[in-house]
Amino acid sequence: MIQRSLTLFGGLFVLILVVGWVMGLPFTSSRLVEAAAYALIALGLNIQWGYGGLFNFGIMGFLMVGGAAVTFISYPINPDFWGSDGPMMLGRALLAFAIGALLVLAARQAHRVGITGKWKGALTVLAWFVAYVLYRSQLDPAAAYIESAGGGWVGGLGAHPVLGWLFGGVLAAGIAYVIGKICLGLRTDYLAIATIGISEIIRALIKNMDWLTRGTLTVSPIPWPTPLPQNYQAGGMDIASSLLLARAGYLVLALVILAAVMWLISRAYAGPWGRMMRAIRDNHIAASSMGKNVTARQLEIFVFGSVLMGIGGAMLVSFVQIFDPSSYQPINHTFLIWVMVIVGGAGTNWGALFGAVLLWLIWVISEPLSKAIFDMVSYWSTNVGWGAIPEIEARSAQMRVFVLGLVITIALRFAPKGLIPEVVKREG
Amino acid sequence: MPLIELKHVVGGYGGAPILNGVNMAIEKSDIGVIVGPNGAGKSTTLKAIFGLLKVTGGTIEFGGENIANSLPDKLVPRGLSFVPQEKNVFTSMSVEENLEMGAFTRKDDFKATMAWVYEMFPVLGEKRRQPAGELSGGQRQMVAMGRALMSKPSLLMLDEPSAGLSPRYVIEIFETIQRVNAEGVGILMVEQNARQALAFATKGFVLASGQNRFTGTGAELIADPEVAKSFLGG
Amino acid sequence: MTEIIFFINQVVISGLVLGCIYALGAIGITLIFGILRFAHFAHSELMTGGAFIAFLLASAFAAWGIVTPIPTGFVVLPIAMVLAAILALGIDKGFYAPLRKRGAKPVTLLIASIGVTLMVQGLIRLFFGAGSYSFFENEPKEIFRIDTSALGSTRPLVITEPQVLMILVTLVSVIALHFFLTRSRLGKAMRAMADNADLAQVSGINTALVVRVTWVIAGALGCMAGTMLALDVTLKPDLAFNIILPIFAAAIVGGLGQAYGAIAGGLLIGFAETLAVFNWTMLFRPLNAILPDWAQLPSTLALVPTEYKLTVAFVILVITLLVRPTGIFKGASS
Amino acid sequence: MSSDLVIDVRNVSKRFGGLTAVNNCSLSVRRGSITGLIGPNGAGKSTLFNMVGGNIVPDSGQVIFDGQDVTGFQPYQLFRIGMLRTFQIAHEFSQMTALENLMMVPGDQPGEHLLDTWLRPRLVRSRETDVRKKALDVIDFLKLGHVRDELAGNLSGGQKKLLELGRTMMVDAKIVLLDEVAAGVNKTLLNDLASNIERMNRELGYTFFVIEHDMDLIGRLCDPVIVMAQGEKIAEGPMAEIRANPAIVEAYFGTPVEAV
Amino acid sequence: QDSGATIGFIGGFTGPIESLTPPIFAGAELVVSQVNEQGGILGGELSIISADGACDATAAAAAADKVINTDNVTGVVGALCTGETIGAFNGSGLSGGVVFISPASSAPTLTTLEDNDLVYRTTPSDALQGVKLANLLLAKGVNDIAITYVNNDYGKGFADALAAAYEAGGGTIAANLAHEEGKADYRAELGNLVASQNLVILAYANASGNTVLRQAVESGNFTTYVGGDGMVGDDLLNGIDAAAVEGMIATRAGAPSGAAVDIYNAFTADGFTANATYAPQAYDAAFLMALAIEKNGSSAREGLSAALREVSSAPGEKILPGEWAKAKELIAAGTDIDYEGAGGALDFDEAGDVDGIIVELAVEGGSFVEKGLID
Ligand SMILES: Nc1ncnc2c1ncn2[C@@H]1O[C@H](COP(=O)(O)OP(=O)(O)OP(=O)(O)O)[C@@H](O)[C@H]1O
Ligand SMILES: Nc1ncnc2c1ncn2[C@@H]1O[C@H](COP(=O)(O)OP(=O)(O)OP(=O)(O)O)[C@@H](O)[C@H]1O
Ligand SMILES: [Mg+2]
Ligand SMILES: [Mg+2]
Repeated sequence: MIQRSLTLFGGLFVLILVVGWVMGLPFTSSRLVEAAAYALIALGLNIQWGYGGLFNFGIMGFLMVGGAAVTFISYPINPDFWGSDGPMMLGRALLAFAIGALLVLAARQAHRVGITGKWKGALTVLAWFVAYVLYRSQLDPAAAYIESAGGGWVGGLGAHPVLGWLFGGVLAAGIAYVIGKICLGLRTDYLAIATIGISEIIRALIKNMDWLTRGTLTVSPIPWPTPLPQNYQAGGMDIASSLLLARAGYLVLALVILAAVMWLISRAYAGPWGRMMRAIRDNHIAASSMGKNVTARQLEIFVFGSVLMGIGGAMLVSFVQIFDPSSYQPINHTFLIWVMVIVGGAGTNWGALFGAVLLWLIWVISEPLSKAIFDMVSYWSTNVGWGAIPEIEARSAQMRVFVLGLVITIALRFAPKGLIPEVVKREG
Repeated sequence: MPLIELKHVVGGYGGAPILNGVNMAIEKSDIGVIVGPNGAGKSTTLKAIFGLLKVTGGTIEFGGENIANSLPDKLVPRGLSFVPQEKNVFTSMSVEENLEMGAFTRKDDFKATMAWVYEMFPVLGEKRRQPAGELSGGQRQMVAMGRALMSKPSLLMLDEPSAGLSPRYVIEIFETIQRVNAEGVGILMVEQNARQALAFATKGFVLASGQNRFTGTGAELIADPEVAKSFLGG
Repeated sequence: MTEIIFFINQVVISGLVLGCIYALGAIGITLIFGILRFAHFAHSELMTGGAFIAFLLASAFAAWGIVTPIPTGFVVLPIAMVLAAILALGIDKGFYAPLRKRGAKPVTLLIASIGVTLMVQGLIRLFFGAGSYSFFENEPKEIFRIDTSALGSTRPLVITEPQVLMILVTLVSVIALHFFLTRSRLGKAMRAMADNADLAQVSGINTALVVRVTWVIAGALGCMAGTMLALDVTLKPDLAFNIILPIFAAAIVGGLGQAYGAIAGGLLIGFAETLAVFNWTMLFRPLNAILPDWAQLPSTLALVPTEYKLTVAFVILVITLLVRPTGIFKGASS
Repeated sequence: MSSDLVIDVRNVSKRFGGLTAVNNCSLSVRRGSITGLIGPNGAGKSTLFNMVGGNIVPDSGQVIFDGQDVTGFQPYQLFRIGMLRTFQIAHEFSQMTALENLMMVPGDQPGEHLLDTWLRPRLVRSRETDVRKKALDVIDFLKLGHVRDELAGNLSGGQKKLLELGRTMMVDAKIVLLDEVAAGVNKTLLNDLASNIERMNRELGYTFFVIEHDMDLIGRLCDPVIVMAQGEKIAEGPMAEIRANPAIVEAYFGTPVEAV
Repeated sequence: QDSGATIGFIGGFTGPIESLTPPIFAGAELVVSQVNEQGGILGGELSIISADGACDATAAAAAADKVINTDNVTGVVGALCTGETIGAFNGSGLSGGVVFISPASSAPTLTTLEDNDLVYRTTPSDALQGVKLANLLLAKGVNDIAITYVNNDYGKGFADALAAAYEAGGGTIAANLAHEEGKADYRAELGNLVASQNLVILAYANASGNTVLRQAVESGNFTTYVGGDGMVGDDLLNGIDAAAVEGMIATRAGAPSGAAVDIYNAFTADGFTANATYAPQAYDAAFLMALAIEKNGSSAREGLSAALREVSSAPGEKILPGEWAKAKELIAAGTDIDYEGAGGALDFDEAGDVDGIIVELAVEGGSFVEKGLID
């Protein structure tokens, strides 16, 4: 098994070299940065699914949250907003939110003053309603004001992007905690669709809260944690080296984070924590009877995985320097990650890592690859006398999904448990 | 010619073989009982006959033909029937549907057989509309037996039919088995209620580590002090 | 009265049609899930592919000059369904059967089906391009505008011919499927296999046959759903892919493996989406006459703004699952 | 409240749809006893166990454990206050080895907490060594040594039952609920197990609450024996007394059973 | 070095505008073939390399990285969607000093993008199209409208501009609502728009726009249909009740009547639809790019932006579409030139925007017909 993994990683390394050779180093280095971010996200999913058996299909939501977080923290301050009445109005909305939350909490404690049963239920619903109206009554005008006169949107805080990544993780954790509290009781496929639903809700919110996220108008350019190529160029460096240097800097940062995360989770999974998680995944009824607090542990693992997703999502956004809510689609932000983990091998960190890098590279080269194939076919058919393929660019671009699909199905066919499958841990 | 005859059967689940040369022969009139320690390969023997795992050596002759490695959907119509040890009912289907599934390969009318099964296990008749998954452990065992009998087999293989049954039903099941046998169905079963089962068995096999350790009539095995001590709990 | 007719047009008919589309798609998904225990993501491509098959046939009919009383799309549907069933069998044989044989987990099959989705999408675009087509290029789409002035309404009741047919077809196919599953031998064998494949095998059920039947039904139903959808709007390469998530939501809310559940789930999601953004002022406008000035209804009184439409459907989904964790009709789980 | 009762079930009922599986049933288990629970199939024994063990919540009534009302407690909470159970249909962790199945049982292992794993590796390691040693002892005792690295899902039916029983030996519990552990276990091995149960009871003070259809085993181990039928307790007493009751013999044993 | 030049093209070959993209790309490709027929560029051939930006900022960043850093193109024609253009430019364009000429990114935000004077567009901002559409509707006596727009930067920018101008001109906006792409049903949304009989749909013909229009027609609640440039496409009218949409009004960026346009329209041939949406703009963008490269005298990126401004604006000898050989000669001779394209005069302002021309279209007999420009 070790041998097989080594071979596969060797192969992957060769693939990277080939891509580097054909596509050039600057291009390859930025794809590797993205691959590292995806690897982090895939590790997050691997924790949730591979370790915990939690069917999280709401990855897109966590990526978006991470991305939005990085804009809050690292985008430059928007003086127009801070100079307007916006902060005051938002403060009032926050206050209204707090009051609403208190109301709801109070209603839920109503049994202490003797209100129970249906009455308590009614009171709680009423409290929710009042809280909602109260909050909206403050927020809506604030939002409208900010969007029109208050600087357009709140802007960022101008802090270091790495803080933004951390905030992305924290925010994702908070949301995961709430989602987990609500949904983790659901069984596999039901949990999957519930999480899809929640991620769609998150997307709708982020996409439409223009005052907070600029919505479809997009936020850019988002600063890098490491020097940009332009910074090097300002120092007189030529374009090619500045690109390489800048991207290498980002890559190193991403790899350091990835390595640290790998080390932490591998260590935990190899020990009793991992054993407990596998037991819960395997048979939660028995695990519960053996004293494991299944609900709390699943929540723990869900939050833990989501943190990585949030950080990974933030890293991606920082890297491309633009946060565009419209570009988040379940197919390439949720399902692609699943493909990475399953093709790589659920339950093994090296598998998830391998799957992430491999799939990302394949996704990237699928376009030139399918173009090359089409060119060949077209050349051949021209020679045979059938004429060239019309609209070859469009068709080959559209066929890249075919290439990806083909790789997925072939990989699974020959390695249904993933290319680097989880091995049974033999203790003896 | 015996109804079924295993000659030096070797087989397993892919790794090291579990069965290392099992021999047994059952006549139409026989009740064969396999006993032995846990993990001896008793269930594996039955599965091997039923084509559920790969037989790599030896022959299994049924009605004079080698049936090693043929699949259940061929074996059931030929008169073999099997009750596995675990997961032997369709939990989401009603009791009656479970029985119908037992008769799946039959083309004729099976109403009479079903009535006979209900007669044998009245409690199933009461619960015929209830999903089998909601039955108690013993009730499930009855459903499983009933399902197997629905195909009117000539050889009925049972993996621990009495496990989990209350004493009263153990007696009844064993009586039923003898009755079924009296109607011309050969029986091959695995039992841990060994003494009770061997008491009426015409053939007994003691299996250990995938090999025959002792073979004889039921009475002979019970009488053998060595067998009694090592395998029947003294 | 005008308001009520408006409500019927905007909510009742529209929710029903949308619900039927979701339901038709969800039936296939629920069935595959019931038997093979995996979420068949590529069902959307069976739908789209089936619709394209029907479209080709309909075009051929038109080219041969065959004129039919109901839309040609419906007339060719049986043939298209057969072809789609064959397509489904082929997909299973090529992609899922090898995985099943090697004991792959449901999630692996799910991911493989994502692979299939991508491949089929690529192929459809390769052959048909990215544009859209209409079943009604050669014949008009019949729109019934039922005059309701007798009831005192100034608006007609509007429903199109494909919509009427769609509602009928959905009903019939669900009932047929239900009877098939609960009454016929093969149907019961399918359920038995869904329940416990090993025991089904031990009972002598030809499991390979059951799997084939499942794909035949799924392919045929997918083709039907896709064609209906294309008849109602237009035919394009991402026809069903765009709505696969609500379809899954419908199957799951209804309870996986439950044919009736698919209907219930489809209608629930359909109506939720419709009602979420419905402007209640339109219905209660007559009240303005009796309400005092300060309490006049605002010009829009909707649950959420239109851009949050999907949100409401999913909120309902989540709430339903919290109340009934395996769906309205107690579904299965892998 | 009599503190010599470990378990005191008071008027619990459980309905499944139209069927009342357990009907207003009250019974108790004395500390230090090996209490047997017998009754025809479907009498509601396992359902009662499930309610005591927290796997299902009773529709009405209370479960008192060691003087504390534990109705509605989660299984893991009950485990932590000293209640351990086995399942009639083995609930093994099928994708884990037999040994791991046992090693995961002990509670509060420091290695099960992320921070400890990361920050206190030495502590984790030493505890892990103890746990492994204990698990190896148990597995050898159960004669499963040769399959300890086999996936539990691949074990034979009886071996799974043994594993189920083995879990109860991994920790010190105040009470162990055994749901038909003997079914499918070879009689010779069962004799050893019975001896062990007796020893644990005598020497370590474990209390056992045992559902069993094997009358030999019940007769050998249990005093008192409680008889359930149709969701209700119909008798309680020493085995000899139960066997002398013609109604029970008729309903449960089918034919008079000669004394062993 | 005298060995020709390579330009890049980034567009949404997949994603929401996948059916609009191929004809746009064809416009750019036409330039390439004309250039090569008429003597080539920089003593060699002009070639074009396309990449899929998927109408998505993130995908576009990778696509731009490829064409800029791997294929080492001199300049980029593209991208199409505005977010796509920004994403593509931010990542590699800015650091590589690459000139972008977008033929279709019409959202107003591009005007204020900090771009080192590298990003241009040959299509007017939607701020303009919105104003023109408002004027057109008011001039036609349409005094109230209901707007539904696709919820992205294009739809929102357009709708905002239209609404502002329309209200300023005295019209009434009965409703102005976003809708999400890719749904099977918009009847509920349409139910919120019935306050006016005149429905303005600002979406893409091959995506939600198609469905919205059909369902609007079926509902029978509207009498007049109006669309923006995204709606212009013959797919839109396939199999729809022709009588209902007869006279549907649309606008898009276009060209004044005149020699330039006539020449350009004559290019229509097998496989090339000259008047496809944004095809003229793509032609102009590619032509300008080629001119600028020739003017700049090398395939290097430095100086390209300045060269672009020179070849595009007066003073100078007029160059019309297709007149590559002539332009080449004049450049060689050192004469200043001024390209006048299929889409107008194309004089870039400070921000790289053009003062575009918006034309009116109407559906007549089942297809869109140009009705001349709107003033
Ligand atoms: N989840 C359930 N849903 C519906 N009915 C159930 C469920 N579990 C058990 N029952 C029913 O409750 C009754 C009691 O079942 P229980 O398992 O407690 O019996 P038992 O005494 O343990 O029997 P056995 O000795 O056969 O194991 C049975 O009739 C059974 O059908
Ligand atoms: N699916 C499987 N894969 C691998 N090994 C298996 C599998 N099933 C059983 N075994 C192994 O084969 C051996 C024999 O198992 P078998 O089930 O035949 O035992 P048995 O004699 O029926 O025991 P019991 O009385 O406990 O049911 C055991 O050691 C078991 O671990
Ligand atoms: Mg066995
Ligand atoms: Mg029981």
